[in-house]
Amino acid sequence: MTLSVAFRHRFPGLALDIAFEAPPGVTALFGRSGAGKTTVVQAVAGLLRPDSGRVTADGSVLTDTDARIFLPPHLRRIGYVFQDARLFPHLTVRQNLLYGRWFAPERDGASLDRIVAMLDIGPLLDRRPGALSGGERQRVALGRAILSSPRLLLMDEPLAALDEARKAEVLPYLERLRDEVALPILYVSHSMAEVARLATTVVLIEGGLVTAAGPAPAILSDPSAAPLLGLREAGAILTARVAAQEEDGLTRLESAAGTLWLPRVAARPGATVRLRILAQDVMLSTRRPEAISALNILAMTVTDIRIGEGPGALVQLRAQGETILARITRRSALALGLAPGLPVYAILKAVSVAQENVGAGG
Amino acid sequence: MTLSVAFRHRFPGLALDIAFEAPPGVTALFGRSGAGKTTVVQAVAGLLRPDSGRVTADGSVLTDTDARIFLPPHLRRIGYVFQDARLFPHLTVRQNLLYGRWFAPERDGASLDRIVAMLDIGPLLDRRPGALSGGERQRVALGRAILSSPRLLLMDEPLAALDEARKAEVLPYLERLRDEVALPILYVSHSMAEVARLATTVVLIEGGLVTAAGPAPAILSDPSAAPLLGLREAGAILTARVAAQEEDGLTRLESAAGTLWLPRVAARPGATVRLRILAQDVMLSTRRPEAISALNILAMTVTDIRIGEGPGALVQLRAQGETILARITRRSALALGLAPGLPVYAILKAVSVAQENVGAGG
Amino acid sequence: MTDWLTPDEWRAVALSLRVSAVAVAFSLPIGIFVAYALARWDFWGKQILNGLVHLPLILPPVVTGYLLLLTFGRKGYVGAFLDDWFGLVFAFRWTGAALAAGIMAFPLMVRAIRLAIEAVDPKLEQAAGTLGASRVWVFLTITLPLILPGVIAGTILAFAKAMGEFGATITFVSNIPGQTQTLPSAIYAFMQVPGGEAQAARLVMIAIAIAMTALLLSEWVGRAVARRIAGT
Amino acid sequence: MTDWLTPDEWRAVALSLRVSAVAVAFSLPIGIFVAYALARWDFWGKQILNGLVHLPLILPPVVTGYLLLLTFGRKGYVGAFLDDWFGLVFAFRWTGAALAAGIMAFPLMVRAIRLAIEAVDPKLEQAAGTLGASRVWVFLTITLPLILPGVIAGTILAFAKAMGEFGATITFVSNIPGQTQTLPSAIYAFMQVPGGEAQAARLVMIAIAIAMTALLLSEWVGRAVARRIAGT
Amino acid sequence: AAASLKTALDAIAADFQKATGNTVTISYAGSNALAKQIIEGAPADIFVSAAVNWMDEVEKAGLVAPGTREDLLGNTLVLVAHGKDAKPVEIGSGFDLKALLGDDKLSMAMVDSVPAGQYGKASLENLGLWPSVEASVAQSENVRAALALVSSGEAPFGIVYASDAVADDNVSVVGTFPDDSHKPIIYPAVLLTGAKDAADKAFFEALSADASDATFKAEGFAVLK
Ligand SMILES: Nc1ncnc2c1ncn2[C@@H]1O[C@H](COP(=O)(O)OP(=O)(O)OP(=O)(O)O)[C@@H](O)[C@H]1O
Ligand SMILES: Nc1ncnc2c1ncn2[C@@H]1O[C@H](COP(=O)(O)OP(=O)(O)OP(=O)(O)O)[C@@H](O)[C@H]1O
Ligand SMILES: [Mg+2]
Ligand SMILES: [Mg+2]
Repeated sequence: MTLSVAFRHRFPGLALDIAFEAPPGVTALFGRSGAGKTTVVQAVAGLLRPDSGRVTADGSVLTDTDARIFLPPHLRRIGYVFQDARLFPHLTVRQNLLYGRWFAPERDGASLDRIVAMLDIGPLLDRRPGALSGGERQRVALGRAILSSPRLLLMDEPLAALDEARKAEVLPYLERLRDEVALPILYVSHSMAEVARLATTVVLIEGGLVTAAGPAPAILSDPSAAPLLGLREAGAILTARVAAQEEDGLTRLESAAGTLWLPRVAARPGATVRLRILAQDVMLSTRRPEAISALNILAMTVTDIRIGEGPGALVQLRAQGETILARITRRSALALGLAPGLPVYAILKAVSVAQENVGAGG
Repeated sequence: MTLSVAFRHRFPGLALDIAFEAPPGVTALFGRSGAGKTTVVQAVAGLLRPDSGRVTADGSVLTDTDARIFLPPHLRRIGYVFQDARLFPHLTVRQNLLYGRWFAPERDGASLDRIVAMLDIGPLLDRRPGALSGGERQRVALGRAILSSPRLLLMDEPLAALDEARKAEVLPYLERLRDEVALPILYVSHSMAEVARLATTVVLIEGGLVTAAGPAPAILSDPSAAPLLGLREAGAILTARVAAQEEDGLTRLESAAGTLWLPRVAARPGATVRLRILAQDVMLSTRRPEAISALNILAMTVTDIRIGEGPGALVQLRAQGETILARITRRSALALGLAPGLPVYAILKAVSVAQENVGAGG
Repeated sequence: MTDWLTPDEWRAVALSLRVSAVAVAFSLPIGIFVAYALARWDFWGKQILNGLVHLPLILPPVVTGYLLLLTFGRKGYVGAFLDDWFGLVFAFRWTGAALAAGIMAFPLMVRAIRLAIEAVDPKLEQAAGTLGASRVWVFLTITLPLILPGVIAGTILAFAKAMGEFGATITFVSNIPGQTQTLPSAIYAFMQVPGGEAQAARLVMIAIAIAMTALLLSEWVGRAVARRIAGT
Repeated sequence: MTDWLTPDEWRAVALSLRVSAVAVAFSLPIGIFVAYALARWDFWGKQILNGLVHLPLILPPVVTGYLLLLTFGRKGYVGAFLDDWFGLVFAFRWTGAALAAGIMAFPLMVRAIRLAIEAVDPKLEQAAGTLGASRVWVFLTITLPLILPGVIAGTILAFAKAMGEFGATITFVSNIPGQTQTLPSAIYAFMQVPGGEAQAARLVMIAIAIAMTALLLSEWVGRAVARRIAGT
Repeated sequence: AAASLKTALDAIAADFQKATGNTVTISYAGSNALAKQIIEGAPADIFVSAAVNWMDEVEKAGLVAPGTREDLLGNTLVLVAHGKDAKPVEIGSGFDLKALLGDDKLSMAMVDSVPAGQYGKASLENLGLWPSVEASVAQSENVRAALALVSSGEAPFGIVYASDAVADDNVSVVGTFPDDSHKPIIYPAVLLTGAKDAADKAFFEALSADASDATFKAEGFAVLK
């Protein structure tokens, strides 16, 4: 399903002028607090009537102010995980979870048991929302939206209140929703790690305007977008095929740029995965290093160097069409004599690619 | 001020038995969703009357169920940033911010202008909470609590809804509250980065029980605590003195373990800073590496190796009494023949120590 | 027990209960609807409707009764119409007493329910909408359960008022024992004759006992509902 | 304008306004206090207080008036006490009419305010507490502003009821033109004579006009307050 | 029937029921309300009014069975005082009611609308007392309420029907207004056009039967015939 959003809306203090296309997959809305992300999501859900504009899903019109069309929210079949959980206080957790079921046209969506197990909310089923912790509430809200069998899922910072362990459990499930159920997702998050892992498309919003939009690998490995995303989060996405699960717990992956070993990747040999390589995790050397603990050494060529205001430099490297970014100090760039065309070795620790930065290929 | 908390409380589904001391500084409560963190904070604030127990601050009793003492919240002078902002809907942002002022005994606390500037909420002052975004609301709640001139600050995931850029702005301010105003803070967070940067003391809570409590450096660099904290977050805290601000934007730091160069650290030469070195950012080599982009190479000695269930190994290194942790693959540990007593070089990229992992020394 | 009330008095007690119960039962759905309309919709004539609802409160009950007599009496326009088409007669029947009680109690009921509706967070209703619930379903599954305390309050106010209503009732349907003589009418009749005060006092006690029972019941149910919503 | 009402009738209008305004003004603080107590506190005799508050609704107004006469009359215990100690006399004074109107309107006012209080999120009050506000301050700065819509609703209900109150008033302070003759008493008097309906109708119109003005005003203020709280 | 007749009529109806087996249903309310209801089609067979003017209204509406109107009962107007044994007074043209009252109120039924009040006002006017006491009159909704004010001591004096004063222990009759000072107090009774039944007629006749006279007299009414 392709979602197309284009609207203008005026709040005292902020004028929004938004236009983007969300192809199938996960579209991440990324931007600072107050940029207008929630407003966009509300316009898609039908909870906000924009001053003017059009929202269509696969060609069917959801909102069109010119044609005076405004499909009410309950006919849009759009699941919405709110920033503030908004659980129904008078219903138990189980009733909250099953609420959308009453109205869903088919009943073959995700099963209650599966969602409950995934979100680890089994012991809460008979409680009411008033007796839940903040993170528990958010998990129930997530389950409720998924269980309503929507054809599009809106998620407004669904994982912000969750601890790392919970996040690590929920993220693969969202990937499966994206890939197996082919459920398109509009995802608001402050966490670049989440965005990079899940997103097929990234939309950057600043002060009510879309400043960049496009496929996730392109946006995330564009050195010019790095300041927007936060330098720490700059990185590139590498596509690799799982070659073998080796017996000491590592997974061998083959990418166009070379062979990589990473801690166990949960995928069968032959499967394609996306690896997010953070620029700050990549070290460069002009000589092949030896007797070092890093397992992954890729021979690449420098294609671009951006020296910023600060002490850092962002180096773009290519090998066989794959791109990665390396963030090093300006001092090192000068010391190593880096220049476009220079062959270098990119050094990457196996454990640097965090589990959350390995996603099912999409 | 020293806060001493010891209480038992029973919820259907969870029995809490909590006891810890919070010395001056920031005490971080760390634990999974539903572990009981908010409950602890509420017991300290006086919003929860525990089944039994005692809460004292500097010897003065706040709660003592045996002596039937229960100081009402408004006499405790404890600022509380709630997980759900809880702004007053009928008051403007300015009135919300100044609410605590009416009741504060002295008026020499943080000034409105300073807080407003720091939280970047100037344009919102005349709005009402209903017209704020999620992150804006949380920032106002933070400002409101600080402006009430409390003698103890409770923060329940105050930064979860903020983007990285905002977090980076707010964290130094919290450090200043901790160090300059000497305001003790009880801090609930899922983010190990925040905890490691701010906390002087860490309390780990699991299933209603305190599983570990103590000074932050000790808890965070204890390899046995690593699984609890999340492997990714394992690391150690290094204390260093700022030696010089060099002209290419790097800062030279002298630690007992050797010299380090990091991107500009905001501290004057001579100041002491805390560096959080993540175990996964440290590479090991048995030979001094050359022609490499990493600037920081420390000669150290292996003191401990823990091989986990998975493909990883956690290596503890020492030099001149300073400890750091390195997380490498088991395969590399074997290949390099690591064993306690072996001298190795720890390699650390300058840019790996993220700004948020450099805190004012405390 | 049966001794100290005459059969007519017992009938008055029973009738009062029936009249009040029927008045409340019939006006409740209408009251909820009107309260919802006043709280949530904007439409032409909203303030006129609002005024009409409050009218029985403003007018002396006798006037309300007289207007009812003129409208719903057998010679009144509406009364004649209802009689011809539906065989529904209000004049001098207990149904008329119920109509009068219902109308007199209506403003109290509507206001209580309206206050409760206005206190419901529209964000919850929106959330239900995104889960696929149409407006009607949202109302039935979210709004209605959340306003239950208000509905209970409105119901008990209306019931109490209906039990005590007298001026409009006696003016509209007169005071016919066993047919339209409610407890307050019976009390009135005793108050009108020398030495009737003691008799009236007995009936007053019964009225108080009934109303207090209903009140306690409503408090109890209301608390249970509120506790459910608070979630503990 | 002055032509079509006699001076006595004008005086009845003015008196009704004064009686209602005073009744509402005096009962408002007490009403807020009682509503708060019923909504938030648990104390011995709570249900008795609750029942007492509802009593005027349950009893026929004449009975309430009679009880007032026995209690607050010059020979009544409370009345004699107030007269002796404060020189406060209710009998045959407009103050008595205000007392009767206030008491009759009290249950409506209390219920509306109580509903509003029950709808306030205690979490906001807790938050105010952590910021240093004592219970009283929390009430004044948080609870009270948040229940304003309910207070307004209670006030307008009470005002309307006070404007329409008749049975208890005339029984307690009788009907002395210029002193205790309120609009409803005047209307009642006209209803008692054959052919007086037209005269009564004029006064009814005035009563309606006054009450509608008050109603519209209250709706308008209520909306403004609600909009402020909704925050847009 | 007018509400003030309740005690007497209840007794008569009970006797009638015992004698004939026919049940009598009596609706007691204010005469004005009853008259309006009858005009609006109330299913009544017999109407006993406490006021002549309301009976006239019903008759004007053509609802009275021709020739059945009769003046059933009469009543006298008395001055009552609070207390069991108040001093009797002489009511005549020289009677200084104002001095007797002082600053206190004279309790009456509504002087312009309720019959007892109208009769009372007429009497006082005829006796030349009205102008001096007009400002002191507290008017009640009906005679019973006026009596209650005297009974409770709120007003020291009141003007009520003799029939009302009999049963109250807290008041005493201190004087009777001359019959000629006001129009005769009459309770007219009629058979309405709606009455088809023989039993209706029977009870209507029973009202004026000798047995009934005693009952009415016991309640303080005067029987007119
Ligand atoms: N009802 C409203 N009236 C006026 N301004 C509003 C309203 N709702 C939102 N805004 C403003 O519009 C801007 C965008 O709000 P929005 O909720 O879309 O931000 P966001 O990107 O979701 O931020 P966050 O990450 O903090 O949740 C904010 O500055 C907010 O203050
Ligand atoms: N009023 C209550 N009644 C019953 N159980 C409760 C109540 N309040 C909290 N709990 C339960 O107690 C446990 C601890 O709650 P708490 O809010 O302290 O968790 P937390 O550590 O703050 O979690 P989170 O990170 O998700 O906010 C949770 O499992 C919660 O469901
Ligand atoms: Mg938002
Ligand atoms: Mg919590």
